[in-house]
Amino acid sequence: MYTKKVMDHFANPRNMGEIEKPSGVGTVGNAKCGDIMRMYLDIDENGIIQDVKFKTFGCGAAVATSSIATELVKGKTVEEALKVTNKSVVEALDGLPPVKMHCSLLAEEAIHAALWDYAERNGIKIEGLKKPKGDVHEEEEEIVY
Amino acid sequence: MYTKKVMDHFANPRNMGEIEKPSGVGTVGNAKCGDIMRMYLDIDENGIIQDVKFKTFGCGAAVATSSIATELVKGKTVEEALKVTNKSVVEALDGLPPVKMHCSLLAEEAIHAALWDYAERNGIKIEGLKKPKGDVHEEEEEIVY
Amino acid sequence: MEKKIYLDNAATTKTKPEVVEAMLPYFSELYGNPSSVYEFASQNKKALDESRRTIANAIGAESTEIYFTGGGTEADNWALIATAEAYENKGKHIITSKIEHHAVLHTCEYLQKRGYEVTYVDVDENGVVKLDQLEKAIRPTTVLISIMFANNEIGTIQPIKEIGAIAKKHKVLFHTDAVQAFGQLNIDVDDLGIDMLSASAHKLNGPKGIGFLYIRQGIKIRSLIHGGAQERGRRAGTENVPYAVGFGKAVELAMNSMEERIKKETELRDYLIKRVLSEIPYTRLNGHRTKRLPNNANFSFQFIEGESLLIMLDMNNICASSGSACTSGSLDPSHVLLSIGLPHEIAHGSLRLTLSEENTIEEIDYTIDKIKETVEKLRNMSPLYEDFVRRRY
Amino acid sequence: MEKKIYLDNAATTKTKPEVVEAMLPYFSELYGNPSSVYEFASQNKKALDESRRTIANAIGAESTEIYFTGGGTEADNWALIATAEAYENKGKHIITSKIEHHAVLHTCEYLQKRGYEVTYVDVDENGVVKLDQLEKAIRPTTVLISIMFANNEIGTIQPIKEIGAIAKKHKVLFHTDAVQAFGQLNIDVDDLGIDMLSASAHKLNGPKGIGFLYIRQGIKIRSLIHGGAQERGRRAGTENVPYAVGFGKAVELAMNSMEERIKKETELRDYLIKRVLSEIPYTRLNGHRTKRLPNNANFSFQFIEGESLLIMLDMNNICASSGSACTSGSLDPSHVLLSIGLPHEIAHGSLRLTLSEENTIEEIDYTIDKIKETVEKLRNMSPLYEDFVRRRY
Ligand SMILES: Cc1ncc(COP(=O)(O)O)c(C=O)c1O
Ligand SMILES: Cc1ncc(COP(=O)(O)O)c(C=O)c1O
Repeated sequence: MYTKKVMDHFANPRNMGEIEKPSGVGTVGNAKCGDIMRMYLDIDENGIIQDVKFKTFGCGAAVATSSIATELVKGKTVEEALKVTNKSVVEALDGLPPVKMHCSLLAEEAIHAALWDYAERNGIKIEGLKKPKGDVHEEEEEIVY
Repeated sequence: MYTKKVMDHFANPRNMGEIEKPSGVGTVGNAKCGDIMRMYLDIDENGIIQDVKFKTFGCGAAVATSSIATELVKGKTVEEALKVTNKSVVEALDGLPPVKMHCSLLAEEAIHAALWDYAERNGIKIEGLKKPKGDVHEEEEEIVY
Repeated sequence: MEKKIYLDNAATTKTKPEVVEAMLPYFSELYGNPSSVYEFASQNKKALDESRRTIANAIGAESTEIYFTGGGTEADNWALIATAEAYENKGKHIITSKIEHHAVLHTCEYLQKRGYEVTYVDVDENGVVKLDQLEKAIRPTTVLISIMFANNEIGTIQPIKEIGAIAKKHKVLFHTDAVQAFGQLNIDVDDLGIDMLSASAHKLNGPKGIGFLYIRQGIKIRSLIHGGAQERGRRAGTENVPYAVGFGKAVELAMNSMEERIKKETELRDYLIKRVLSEIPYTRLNGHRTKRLPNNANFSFQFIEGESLLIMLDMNNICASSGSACTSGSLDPSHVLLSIGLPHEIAHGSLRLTLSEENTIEEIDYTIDKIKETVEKLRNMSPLYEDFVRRRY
Repeated sequence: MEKKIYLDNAATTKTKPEVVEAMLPYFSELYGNPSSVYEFASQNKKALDESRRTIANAIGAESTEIYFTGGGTEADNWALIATAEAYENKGKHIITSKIEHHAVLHTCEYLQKRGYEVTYVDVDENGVVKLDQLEKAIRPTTVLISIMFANNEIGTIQPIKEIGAIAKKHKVLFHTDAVQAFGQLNIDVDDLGIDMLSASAHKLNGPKGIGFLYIRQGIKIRSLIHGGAQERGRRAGTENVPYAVGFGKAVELAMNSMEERIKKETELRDYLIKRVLSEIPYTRLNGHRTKRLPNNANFSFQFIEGESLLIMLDMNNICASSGSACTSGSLDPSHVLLSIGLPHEIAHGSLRLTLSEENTIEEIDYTIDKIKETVEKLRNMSPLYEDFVRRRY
């Protein structure tokens, strides 16, 4: 079902974890759909992404797209990072099953959400970047064990 | 599907053939249903069935019921022959498949038809014997090869 | 002969040892459910799709247009019922022929009870559908024409390409029951203008209980069997992986041997027909003389009844049929033979012999001898023959 | 472990070698069509009927009440659609539950599109159908109650006898989808008041693609698949003789081993449940603690998603499932888990392990270790877990 690349990124996710004091954080998706992605960015004063980490709740494709997305933006400028689309994510993974295409979109959105957070914190405006959709926590449900 | 008795009477039919100058002949059934039976009786002056022959167009059960019916009436008086019912035919064959039960009825009717013919030829009335149903030839169809 | 002579290949065929061989690993070793996510089961999904591709190639289709079913009957039911339901807004009229298999005819009767209208087109004395009648039967509310590729009893091959053209001209969907034709004749769904096609594995040395429906891309019919998302969401139920693999193997073998087989069987068939017609009087061949399945011969012997003939042949180790296997045991004579104009008593006396590539000339000669003997014996027993002879002299 | 550990026996089971053995002669040797008249084929009819008798005995039915189908799904479709059609004069209302298999639920949706009304009864937090709601749902127009014997995801066994009694009291027919229960639990249709029952061979070490519908004598439902007169005129299509024989063999084996199997599997299951619940925090068992299939365990691990878990287990050669096999690949969380009240993100993190008699305690121990490792790994990766931990401190 998954390509070798996907399986590799799923089994050995790159850049998984948190950044203590991030320049920006973005969380997208919601539990109802079964996928939540969070991206941490560490951006230096020149606008270069020095470090990136992710956390993901989701299927194999969700984990793999997050992982590859971090690789695609690491070391890039904010402007370059904006050009990382769901298409480039899919290509970098040698493809995704049709039912899993939404995961690549989510990865794109996660980067955008983290960049938006970075822009807000620094009071800057990034050309071509839109406000991300509502955060997951609004929809969270409670359960008693 | 068929009992051993049925198969035996089908493979080696008893009393198959014609009687040159019969005391009575009866033909029942029609081609539409796929079964036609003809019984020839040779009845002596004491009303004893000295000889009986049959001809049958029909399935294995039709042939076997005709054959056993001839055995059941041979040597009997007319009155005894009248008591040969479809039930006795089925029993004598150790049973028939449900879809083939009508064959035993036909055998009973064939005996009755031959007896009716005998009665008519001799201007006598046989107690308990009804006029047989219409002969097959009325319904025959034509075909060109 | 000691050995059984099997001449009922239209009823069913032997599952070839190679086919069984191909299926075996999928029972106790690779037994996973193809819908499962783990690697162990995904092998089965691959096997399923390979078989689908083999089948698609055999009729010039895409593998996404092939849907496995539980047999030819289910495929026929599906094509008719789901098309009727899906295109209700266009109309509720279906056209078929009088000589279809019961899988089509009884489904049509079912649909009639549900308020659909069905026109049953006549066939000529050779069993060929009357094309002018067919075209005239088309109404603005007609949604489907369903005409079989080749008849299971008398072997007549229908003018499928012409029917496909008529259907296209009037923008009506065209389904064909190719259960008897698939694996026996060359079929290209695009060339012939076929929108849906039913087939069954056990007619071409595959296993009994699997078939497929070809549904041309773009046709929006729903499911017949509802449930899980198998077969691209169109046919629910855990996939019969071993049989699907076996079906693929059977198709592969059939396609590879087709040309040779057609040649061999046609020769045997023509020899059989010639000897029977010339050596047994008051006999006719049913079905078209040349436009017939390479392995089919169907005779009517006047004055005798079919079942008796079959049983006597069986006593000589010859397996034959008097019509379609699924109605034997019933008392009605074949609707196909009545449709080509045979009177009842002739329709009752029919014999269908359907060959395989394994049959030999010796078997055929022996069979003809036994038929001759048996027909004579049964005619001597027949009151109809007695009357005929009397009338003649 | 090098060896594969198969813990998905609710999805499908291994076809037992004895079952394959029993089927083999019916492919290439005894391949005749059971409807044919000759002796060669009548052997197959006998084999078919023997298998039918074995199956009938297993549920306390008559063999004339067992009808072979192309699987459990077809049997479910048949029971629902044909009952709806046959009893239309009485009414057009059907009652079922919210946790049925899609074979029932999607068929109900299909019937709703055709103008029938369906009530979907709730279940409690253990997945047990609410009997009071069920009884209240009965109307004068209700023709059928269809409640599954045991759930395929969470294993909960329904109060079938009580439902049978309710159905009888209100003179409504009662169908049960026993696909998961047959061969695993003792079933007596008379004792339980069941009028129709569906089962599928591949859930009890038989082949995939054959099932049966039990129809109590006297119920006048029509066919789902129309055509030839097979299965006493109620289910058309050339009979799948090898699979029918294999099904019979599988049932024979299952009935002989049932008691022992229940005991062994229940012990393993309880051991598995106990260790998982005590060793992995934020975990719940789905389904009833005791009224559950002997081989079923179903867990939800908070903060993680099911497919990831499955793939990681697969990397360790463990075959497991997150729900029903036929909906995996879809994005919706299980309707069953939502029906017992789980919120979406918990429903997404569920794992179903279904045992066979072949599983060992070593396999279970290894599996639990791997689940622990994987759950921890995925939680470390999970933003939901991160938030949870943050909020706690
Ligand atoms: C409860 C239940 N009903 C019906 C089915 C469908 O059975 P089949 O896959 O044999 O069609 C299944 C399993 O797939 C099931 O678990
Ligand atoms: C023309 C035709 N259609 C349909 C069928 C039904 O196929 P199956 O028996 O595989 O359901 C048959 C044979 O039985 C057939 O000959």
